[in-house]
Amino acid sequence: MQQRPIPGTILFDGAQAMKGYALNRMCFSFNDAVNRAAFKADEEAYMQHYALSPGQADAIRRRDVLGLLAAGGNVYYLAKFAGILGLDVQDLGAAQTGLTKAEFKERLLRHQTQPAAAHP
Amino acid sequence: MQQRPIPGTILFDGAQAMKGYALNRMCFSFNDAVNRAAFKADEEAYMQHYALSPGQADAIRRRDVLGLLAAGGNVYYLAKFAGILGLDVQDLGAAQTGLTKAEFKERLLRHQTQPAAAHP
Amino acid sequence: MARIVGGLTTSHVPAIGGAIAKGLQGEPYWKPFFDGFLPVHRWLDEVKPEVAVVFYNDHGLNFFLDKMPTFAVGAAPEYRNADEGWGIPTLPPFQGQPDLSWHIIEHLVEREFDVTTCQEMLVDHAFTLPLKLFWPQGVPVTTVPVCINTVQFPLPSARRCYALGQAVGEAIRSWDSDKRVVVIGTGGLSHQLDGERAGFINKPFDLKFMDSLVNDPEWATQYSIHELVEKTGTQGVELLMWLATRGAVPGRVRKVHTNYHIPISNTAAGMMALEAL
Amino acid sequence: MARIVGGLTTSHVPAIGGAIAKGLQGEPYWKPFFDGFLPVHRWLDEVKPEVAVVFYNDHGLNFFLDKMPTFAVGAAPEYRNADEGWGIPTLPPFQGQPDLSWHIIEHLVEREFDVTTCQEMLVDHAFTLPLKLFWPQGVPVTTVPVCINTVQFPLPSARRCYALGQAVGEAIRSWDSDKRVVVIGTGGLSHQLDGERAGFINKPFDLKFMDSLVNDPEWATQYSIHELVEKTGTQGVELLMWLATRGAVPGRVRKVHTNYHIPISNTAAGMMALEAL
Ligand SMILES: [Fe+3]
Ligand SMILES: [Fe+3]
Repeated sequence: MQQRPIPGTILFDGAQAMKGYALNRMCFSFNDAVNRAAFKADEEAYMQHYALSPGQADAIRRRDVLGLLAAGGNVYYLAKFAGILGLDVQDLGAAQTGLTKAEFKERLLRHQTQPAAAHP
Repeated sequence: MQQRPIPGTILFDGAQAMKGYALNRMCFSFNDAVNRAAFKADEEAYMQHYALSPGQADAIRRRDVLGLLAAGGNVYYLAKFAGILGLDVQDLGAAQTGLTKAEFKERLLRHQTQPAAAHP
Repeated sequence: MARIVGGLTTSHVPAIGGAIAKGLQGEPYWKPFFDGFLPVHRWLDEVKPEVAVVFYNDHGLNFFLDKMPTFAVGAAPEYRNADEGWGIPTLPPFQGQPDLSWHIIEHLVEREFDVTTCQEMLVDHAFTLPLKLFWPQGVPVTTVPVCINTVQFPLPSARRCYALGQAVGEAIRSWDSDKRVVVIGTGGLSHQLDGERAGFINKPFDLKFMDSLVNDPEWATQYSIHELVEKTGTQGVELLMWLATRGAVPGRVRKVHTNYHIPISNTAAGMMALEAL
Repeated sequence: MARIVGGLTTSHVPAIGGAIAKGLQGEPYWKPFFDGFLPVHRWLDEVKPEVAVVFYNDHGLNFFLDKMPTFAVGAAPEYRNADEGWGIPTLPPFQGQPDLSWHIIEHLVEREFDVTTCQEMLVDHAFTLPLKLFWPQGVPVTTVPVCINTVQFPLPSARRCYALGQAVGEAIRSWDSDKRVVVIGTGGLSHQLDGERAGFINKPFDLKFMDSLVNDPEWATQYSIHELVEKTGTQGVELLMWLATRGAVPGRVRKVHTNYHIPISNTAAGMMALEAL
């Protein structure tokens, strides 16, 4: 099913889900504080336990959000990794758009003045 | 949804599923050999851990298959409890029908001569 | 037979949990959001629902990709909240209404919805926070959670979610009980957390969508999931919960109150209270 | 596009695993059962399927009542067998065919089947033993498991399962591949393990049902689940897998071979091989 791509957007479909399984499984484990502590204590051992691919491990090491998405990460599970780093969704937004956090927030605010009547 | 009862048959529906949750959860754990060993080592402690109701615990103690079904047990999970006891499905059949195992097998065999053409 | 008093919909951003825990409801950032709920509190004091059926989407707390259901219905005596990994306070358990759960499950399977039945189910911020927003003084309702997959594509279509809502509504109205039931849908409105398009918001679409729920509830079912992502963002598709809610409250409705505020976190925060007529 | 070569159905009693492990295929008790597969082995040598889509029901290995799906589709690179609690030998993993899995999942959701997607999935005797029965020398096919709930009521209706099969068949035939695919359904025929009615068998119904699958495949969809339990026993409803299989092999079929033998364990053991025309 070919559909026109949405710029700046990766849909988490079967292809992504297959690619990202190990990474997402690791991030799902971060629901548990014990696992978050284990990751922080030894990131490399923890990633090895979940059998991350070299590309996934590298993106984790570099805290590279776009890289993690490209490697099959799903935003709902990656959010738990962001939690470990103490990042909120606006930090993530800034990181992915190349803006500072202040600029990113400013951009969000500008949406307030979108005209209501424009064609949806 | 009232439907005519089927004699000698309890359908594992929502009411049974609610009643039997703790019992079935315990039996589901018996997929794992470590858990089977733990049960065998101390049945009472194991049942307490899974918070069985008094009636469920009693039916387990008495190896009472019909009692376990009445207490919300599901045959697919109870089969794993039967596995611990070394019972096969014909032992269970005999126990539930009040026959000896030989009589139960004999009854199964008699179905060979059911006429094929009878109205289904 | 049970009676549906109306439908409530709201965004469910995790940060709301922090704001409630820290008592920031009156701060300039939060006030326009929390104030939107005040008229709804008054309405709820009048209609006094006793049970809430809640359409929400799990964010990786209860479901993982090893077993990812399209539609999941809770059938537990209580639903526990749990750590989601980022430190918003864990709330005490919410009471279930298992007899209604099973009645809904039986009706849905009869209507050819292939649900996953959950006799144990952890509920995340998408379930818990809206209940705290609608009932800040303490949640007086028992609950039935209905979870719709927005994690992994393919997602169920808008039309399918609306039909799910209709079937849930039929089930509630045929439940042998004299209880008053409110239907709640949580999520949306437009936002996108991931990718270079993060921060995307579409105010014109959101307002049109909110408007449609009052008098033209099937309007959004014209769009494919792909189109909805395009128009509302990867997380904007959570509007499926709003659609299911409106499907469950059939016929004409009275708009009790609506609110729309940009932004809460990265989200265009919307809220609607619709009374069944 | 891929081609469906035909459908295979068989009972899947756990004791078969013990008989295979101990090499009892020639014993008087087992010979009438195992001999039924010999003509099918010859047919499979001719048509050489490369992929098997397997409709089966889980018996409490992979799914518990905390998350019990109506329909679950495997999407894993391999499927592991595991201890089911009663000591039949655990078999080595079976290879998946994830691209077909996802193609089926996408098609099913588009056709409004609300499947649960499983990127990890333990498979029990109902999946493993039929593959060993059809390919005793080693299983040459990759696999896609499709699991139908027979554990907890409400079960999907016979009509719904037949429709599921039809949609799976459409998906296979629109899969962009030149592979030969066989559809397998495991379970039944009439038997009941639980209650005072344990040991129930209905030979006339079984034979009529097997007959119907050749030329009148929708015949059994006239019955409700309740009626099917009445006529075939609490575990006899596993015939839903046979119905789904026949739904996936549309149009006319040629009967390659059938076998029916009472009893294996408590079960009326049936087997059919149908070639797509
Ligand atoms: Fe959300
Ligand atoms: Fe079976």
